[in-house]
Amino acid sequence: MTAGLIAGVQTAPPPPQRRGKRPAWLYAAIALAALLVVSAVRTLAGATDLTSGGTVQAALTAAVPLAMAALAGMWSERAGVTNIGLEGMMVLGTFGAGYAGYQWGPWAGVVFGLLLGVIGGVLHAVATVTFGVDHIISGVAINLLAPGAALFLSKLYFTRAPGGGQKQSPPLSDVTRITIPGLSDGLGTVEAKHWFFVSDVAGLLRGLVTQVSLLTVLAVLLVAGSAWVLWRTPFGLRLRSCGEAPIAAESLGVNVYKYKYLAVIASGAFSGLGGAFLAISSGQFRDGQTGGRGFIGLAAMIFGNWRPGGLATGATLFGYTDALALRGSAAVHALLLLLGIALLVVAVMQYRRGARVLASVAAVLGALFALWYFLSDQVPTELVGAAPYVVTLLVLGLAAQRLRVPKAVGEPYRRGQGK
Amino acid sequence: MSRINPRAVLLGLAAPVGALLFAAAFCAVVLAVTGHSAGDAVDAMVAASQRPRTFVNSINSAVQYYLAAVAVAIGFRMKLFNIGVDGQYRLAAMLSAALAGASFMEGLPSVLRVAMTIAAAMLVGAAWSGFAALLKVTRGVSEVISTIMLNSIATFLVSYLLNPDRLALENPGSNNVSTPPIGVGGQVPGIPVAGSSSDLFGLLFLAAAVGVVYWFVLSRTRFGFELKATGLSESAAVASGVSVKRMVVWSMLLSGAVAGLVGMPQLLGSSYSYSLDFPTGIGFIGIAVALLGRNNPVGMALAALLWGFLNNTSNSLDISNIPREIIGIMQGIIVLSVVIAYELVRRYRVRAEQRDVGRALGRTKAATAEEVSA
Amino acid sequence: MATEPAGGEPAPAVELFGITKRFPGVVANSDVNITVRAGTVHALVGENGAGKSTLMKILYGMQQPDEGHITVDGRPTAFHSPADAIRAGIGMVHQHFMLADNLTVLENVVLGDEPGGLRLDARAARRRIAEISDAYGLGIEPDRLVDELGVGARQRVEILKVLYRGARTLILDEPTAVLVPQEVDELFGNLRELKSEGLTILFISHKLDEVLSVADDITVMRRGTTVASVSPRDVTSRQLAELMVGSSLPVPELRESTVTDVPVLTVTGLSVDGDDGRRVLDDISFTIHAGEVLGIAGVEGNGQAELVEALMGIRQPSGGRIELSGADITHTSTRHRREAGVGYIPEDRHRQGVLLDASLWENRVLGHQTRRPSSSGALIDIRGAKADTERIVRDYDVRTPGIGVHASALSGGNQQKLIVGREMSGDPVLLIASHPTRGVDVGAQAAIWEHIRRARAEHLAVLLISADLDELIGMSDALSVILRGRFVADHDPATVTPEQLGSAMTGAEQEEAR
Amino acid sequence: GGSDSGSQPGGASTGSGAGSIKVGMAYDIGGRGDQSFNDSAARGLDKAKAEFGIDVKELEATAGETDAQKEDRLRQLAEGGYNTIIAVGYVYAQPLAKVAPDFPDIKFALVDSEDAKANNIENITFAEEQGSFLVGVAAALKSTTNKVGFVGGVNTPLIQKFEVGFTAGVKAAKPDAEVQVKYLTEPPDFTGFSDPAKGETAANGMFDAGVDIVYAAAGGSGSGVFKAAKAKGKLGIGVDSDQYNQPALADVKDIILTSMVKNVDTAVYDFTKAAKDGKFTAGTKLYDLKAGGVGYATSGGKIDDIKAQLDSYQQKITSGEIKVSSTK
Ligand SMILES: Nc1ncnc2c1ncn2[C@@H]1O[C@H](COP(=O)(O)OP(=O)(O)OP(=O)(O)O)[C@@H](O)[C@H]1O
Ligand SMILES: Nc1ncnc2c1ncn2[C@@H]1O[C@H](COP(=O)(O)OP(=O)(O)OP(=O)(O)O)[C@@H](O)[C@H]1O
Ligand SMILES: [Mg+2]
Ligand SMILES: [Mg+2]
Repeated sequence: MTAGLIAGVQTAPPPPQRRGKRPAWLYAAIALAALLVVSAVRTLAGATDLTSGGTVQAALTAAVPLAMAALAGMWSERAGVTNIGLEGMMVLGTFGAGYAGYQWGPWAGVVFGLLLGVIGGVLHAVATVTFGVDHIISGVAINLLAPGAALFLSKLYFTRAPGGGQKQSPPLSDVTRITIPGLSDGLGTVEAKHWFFVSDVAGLLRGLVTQVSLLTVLAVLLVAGSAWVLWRTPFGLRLRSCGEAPIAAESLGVNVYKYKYLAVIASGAFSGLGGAFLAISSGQFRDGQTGGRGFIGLAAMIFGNWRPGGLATGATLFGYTDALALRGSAAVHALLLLLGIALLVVAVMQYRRGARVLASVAAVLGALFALWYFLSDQVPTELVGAAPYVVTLLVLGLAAQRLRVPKAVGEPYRRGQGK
Repeated sequence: MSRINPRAVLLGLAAPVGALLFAAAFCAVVLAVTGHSAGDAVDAMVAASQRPRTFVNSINSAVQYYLAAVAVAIGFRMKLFNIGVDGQYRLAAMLSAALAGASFMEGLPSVLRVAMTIAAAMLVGAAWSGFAALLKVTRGVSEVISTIMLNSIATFLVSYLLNPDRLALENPGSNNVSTPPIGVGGQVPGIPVAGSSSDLFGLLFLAAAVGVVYWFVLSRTRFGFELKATGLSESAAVASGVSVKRMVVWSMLLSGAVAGLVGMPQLLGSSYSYSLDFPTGIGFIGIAVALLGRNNPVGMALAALLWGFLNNTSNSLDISNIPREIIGIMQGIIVLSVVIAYELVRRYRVRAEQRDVGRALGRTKAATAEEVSA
Repeated sequence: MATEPAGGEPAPAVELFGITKRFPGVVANSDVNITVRAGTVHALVGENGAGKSTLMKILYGMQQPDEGHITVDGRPTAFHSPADAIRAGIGMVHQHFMLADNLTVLENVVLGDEPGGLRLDARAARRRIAEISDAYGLGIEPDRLVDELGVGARQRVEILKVLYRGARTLILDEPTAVLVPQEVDELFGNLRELKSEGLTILFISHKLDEVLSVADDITVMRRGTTVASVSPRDVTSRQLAELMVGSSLPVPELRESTVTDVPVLTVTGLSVDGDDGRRVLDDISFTIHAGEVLGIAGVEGNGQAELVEALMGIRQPSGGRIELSGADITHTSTRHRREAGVGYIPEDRHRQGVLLDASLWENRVLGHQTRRPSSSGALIDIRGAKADTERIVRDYDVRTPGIGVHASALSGGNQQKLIVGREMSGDPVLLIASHPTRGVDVGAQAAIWEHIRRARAEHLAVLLISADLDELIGMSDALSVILRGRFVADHDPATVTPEQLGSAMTGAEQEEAR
Repeated sequence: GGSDSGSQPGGASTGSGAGSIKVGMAYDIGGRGDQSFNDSAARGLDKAKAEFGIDVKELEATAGETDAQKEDRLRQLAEGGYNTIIAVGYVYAQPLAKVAPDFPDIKFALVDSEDAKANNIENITFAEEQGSFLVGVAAALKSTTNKVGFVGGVNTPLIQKFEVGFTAGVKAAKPDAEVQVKYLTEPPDFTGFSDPAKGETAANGMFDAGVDIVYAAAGGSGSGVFKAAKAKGKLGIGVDSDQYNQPALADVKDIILTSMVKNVDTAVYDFTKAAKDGKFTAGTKLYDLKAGGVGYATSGGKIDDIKAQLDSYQQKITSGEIKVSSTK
């Protein structure tokens, strides 16, 4: 049962036939349709921030640590080890970045964050792979230990450092941010016209070419690189086989322990990186800085069906709602309408699939959100921040369909004990 | 079981004691390496343990941790991870505080007021965890993810409601926001302890009762059996006529209801209102305590006391110039090493049991060496 | 190519000397010596738990022997992992499929021995697989997901995996257990082909006639050691069996008929849809009377599992009606059916039959948690449950030091006896027995058959599903054959032969009739 | 710490015999080095220590703790012989109310709250709204877009005082100016005081919407606000201490227009001095503009040109001509 625990969908039937790869143009079409709807809502509600370059930029920045956490989760779970210790490993990463970053520059911070994450990964691997401890339990333990250790160390090292404190590092300098000069400004001009669709696309693009941190670039490369390594190399195949059928892998001479170790250590490294990115992009290590991003990353991974493209989408979605919520409540108000429309779309899709009950629930919720939009001027400030979490629950509850959990995830494995 | 097996008892103790010693040794090394005196730390903790106030505070903390641990353990028994105890108790405490402080409650008899407050908290807790249960059984959404989300949503909901325009009190000049204070009639009197300015929570007895009921239900009733069976093997449980969905719903609801109780000792025994500084994070402590106590009613009580004591020694450590953050490290190490120790002990026990079976059946060669093949 | 030492006989493909392997509480192999001639099919037979699989895992490097050593082609070797064995030209097809469902055939085949350097060269892999598949007529499509394949195809993928690694010695651990006779013939055809190419095959099976038909040499194991090495020309299957158990064989048979005219289970027009919406059971109707055993023959995966689940209330039927002693139970819960007197021996005891990490007496309560003597009211009656467990242990000869030990400490056969004892208690009116003697040794088998016979005499109705055709024919009062979710033929167990059943099970009979 | 006096945090210096006071300090969450409120208090303590050579002991609160634990902290100080105890933060109100009566000879100070009253408690409160009013005036006068922003760390009544004062100041100077308001988190999630990333995103949202000056009343998250301002060429306003001179903010000091200073250090120093000199007085001591408890910083010289106007507003407030409300 542990296997299904972390799985988004457990009791839902396995995905029907169509398991073949869906063509790229389909995804492109879906993205285009979504953009059209968003820009319609933007025009209707006058919430320019919905698609502004600034929002995209903020969403990207917010998405990067989440994507790293999700990637970390994917590496580990693809090899069969559930990792809810991501949060703790990220905390270690933030500390590592703070410690090295203020002394030797941001890139040293990145490396140190990664290394400290690795330590967390090693702990988790020792507990789960070598000692066969329940993966969730080990993860919980790491989530307890890591913040304690980070706090202890930060008091030790930062209290007397200039600009530091017991719970925060001295300021860290940022890595280079790149802007494509002519393009960025040109797009900005178009964006400012508020033309239907055109300005929205311009905003989107502007966000992608303005003030892009090298860390963001690195993150994108890591996501793509993970996809390549896991799906195109012998190493990746072996690693995935450990999450699907470790005993079969063992019987073909694959050293399952080794791959599980490597995967969990990689998971630690990615979490650490996520933490480091967070610390560096906010210019400081601070106690409690991760704020549950490890968990959200996990949700993004499930949302993304344990695949790099999917989890990047999930992370971006969270980053987007988070950015909107922080940037201003006018856009969040428009988000209500967007959510309403999305739910109605889900309702139609579920209805066509034959899921009547689900369709009606989605329809009712969709109508309620739309109604809320039309009957109010703004979302109460106290509730704005809840948007990413509500959206996650709605997505998992109403839309998630074909999730395919790595088959042996969460199961204890011992060499030579296969039946 | 009819006979008490000395080996079983010894093995049962070996894991937690070993883990504790290891954690203590580890922390001593950490302290020494970072230029602190481990001896001072021990002195400070010993001194703290002799102070009546620390004693009372430790027990009071333990009472809340215990309730949270029981809430977590109910789910754990069937491998259901209710990470949402934290959100459940905060929302429950907030809403029941609003109810208890409401003016119409003033006229009611004291027992009824307290009972209503507690019942409301349980209902709210159950309702909030019920969301996760519903999502799980109807949509297969992992309760780990949904309860994490619900924790965050609870935070926003509480701050939305804890507002003078809604459930909180208009209290100009104060920098705190709180629900209307609960009058004396709605409070639960504490138990005074000599030498301590604070009283033991009266709801200590509620926690004890919850522990007894937990023990009884799990080990003596059909529900408890089915819960355990589902945890051990969902497929076997289904084949035996257990409706796993119903078990999920019931255990989540019960877990949430107990989670609702977590804030009650503090609310009715000390704070008398829900305010910005109402203690948070007890749900997560509950997870650690449940792990440490192996879901066992007595084990969790001991673990809760340990946690309560550790968390109440930070002031003493601070006074002795020992960084109290060492407590966090210690707790993390304890949990990590205890789960590893339990696993090692379990493996040893399985092997020993199989050896017994083999011996009983005369299949073991007389003098086979103690081969340990793991 | 097996290397030829200077002059004379080719070196044996594999030799095992004095292999001993101990597990806690069990000596799986003790001082085993076997010589396997190159280019032959060498069969290994023995009771369940005799240590065959363990020995083969040692040869394949999955387990390390405590004592003894191995030579391959005359050279001493030490295998620390399957990788070493693969390098020495040894490949193994395991007793249970070792395939990752969510990976493609290609990925499953190349795993651990991938072509290409840093990057997996899928094109080269596809070419190799096609070559091997064509050379041995395996008919394998590399880009299918294993999930979508049937058992026969999976078996062939397993063999291809081994061939792909260039193995010269193949270990096949019970490869025929899940195959129908026709598929077995195909497999044997493949094996002979391989042999003619100079490959050596180590073959494990419980089906002695198969062994006699395909093997060149036979080694018999009992209680972890080799007790005989014989040539198939010199023994009959009866003699072989007696070598295995060291005594004469029990035979499944029902003596006089006890069938009454009281219907216990009446199923009419039952249909069930699978998880993916396909119809897996279509319009099934039958009746079982008190004192009657209805046997269901069929290749695994033709709807038996779904039928059992529908009868137990674990799966919702999409149409039809199920009546138990006249009462409609089509939509009642599993618990209600159990309370109404349905006993259930599941096909996979570890998944559905026992709680491995719970004590024997708790396992006694399982499935009976609402009934005496396990419980009274909402409470569990611990004393009653323990007393009744003692009774089962006594009556069903469950070998255990006590009822407090965990079920995981018992051997499979003893677990099965406990399950049978449990399901027989509380006077059931209907027993659904799915492979009741699978993986159980002959002694325990006989005991289980005897219990079923006795209960039948006391008017128990039994639905028996088994892959063992002898058991089916011997134990049933009536026989139905299930194929693709439909009942396609009824046979009289008194006259039918396993061959006839086999052809009905694979649909060959229908085609002939057409 | 801000003053970098080389003091040993948590360390007790050897009292050089001056007076007979030993000072115990109980910080709010964050403690010494939070670059904000607590640090300000620490500075006052450091100054007193340097001047009077007194014995001090510093303890701090943990996230999620109970009142009982806070009470224990105060009692441990009291029992440890610290006869002058400063509780930093309104969270100590209830605990102090229980402790103070048991130690009539000990002098307590409670910062930011009047919720606990006794004849051995001095309640130190600040007119944050007045200081915020002045920086609001500065923001309005300096804004070229007529849009200014307020980023609050956590949505608590205390931070709302800053917001209300700021808005009033802006409107007073430019009635048609717009004030955008954003709180980073909602209690009990107090990470809004320590999440610069959130501060940056929120500030960027405001700058993109045309705001050109943002007042960051967000503790440690303020650095994110300044970072955003720097990247966009806009301005920020600091809080609690003169953030222009904070080493942690050296990189972004050139965009800090001014800071609303809340002189917790002065208050702590005054209290300590009074206790030492035997001049302790119980009851509320309001540190407002008049008393020099709040004000604005001029470091960096960016508001030199409007200094006269600011002074006149300050004059009006101290004279009572302008009343700044502290609630919405
Ligand atoms: N990993 C293990 N740990 C402990 N005991 C084991 C292990 N593997 C096998 N055994 C025991 O060793 C003995 C031999 O088992 P093995 O699997 O070799 O039997 P087998 O002859 O293949 O039986 P079957 O015909 O049922 O496949 C059995 O008693 C088995 O339970
Ligand atoms: N994978 C395993 N790991 C640990 N112990 C095992 C394993 N497999 C079997 N055993 C142990 O080996 C012993 C024999 O089990 P097994 O079921 O293989 O016996 P068996 O000889 O086949 O008996 P039977 O004929 O009754 O099935 C039991 O004590 C069992 O617990
Ligand atoms: Mg067996
Ligand atoms: Mg075998």
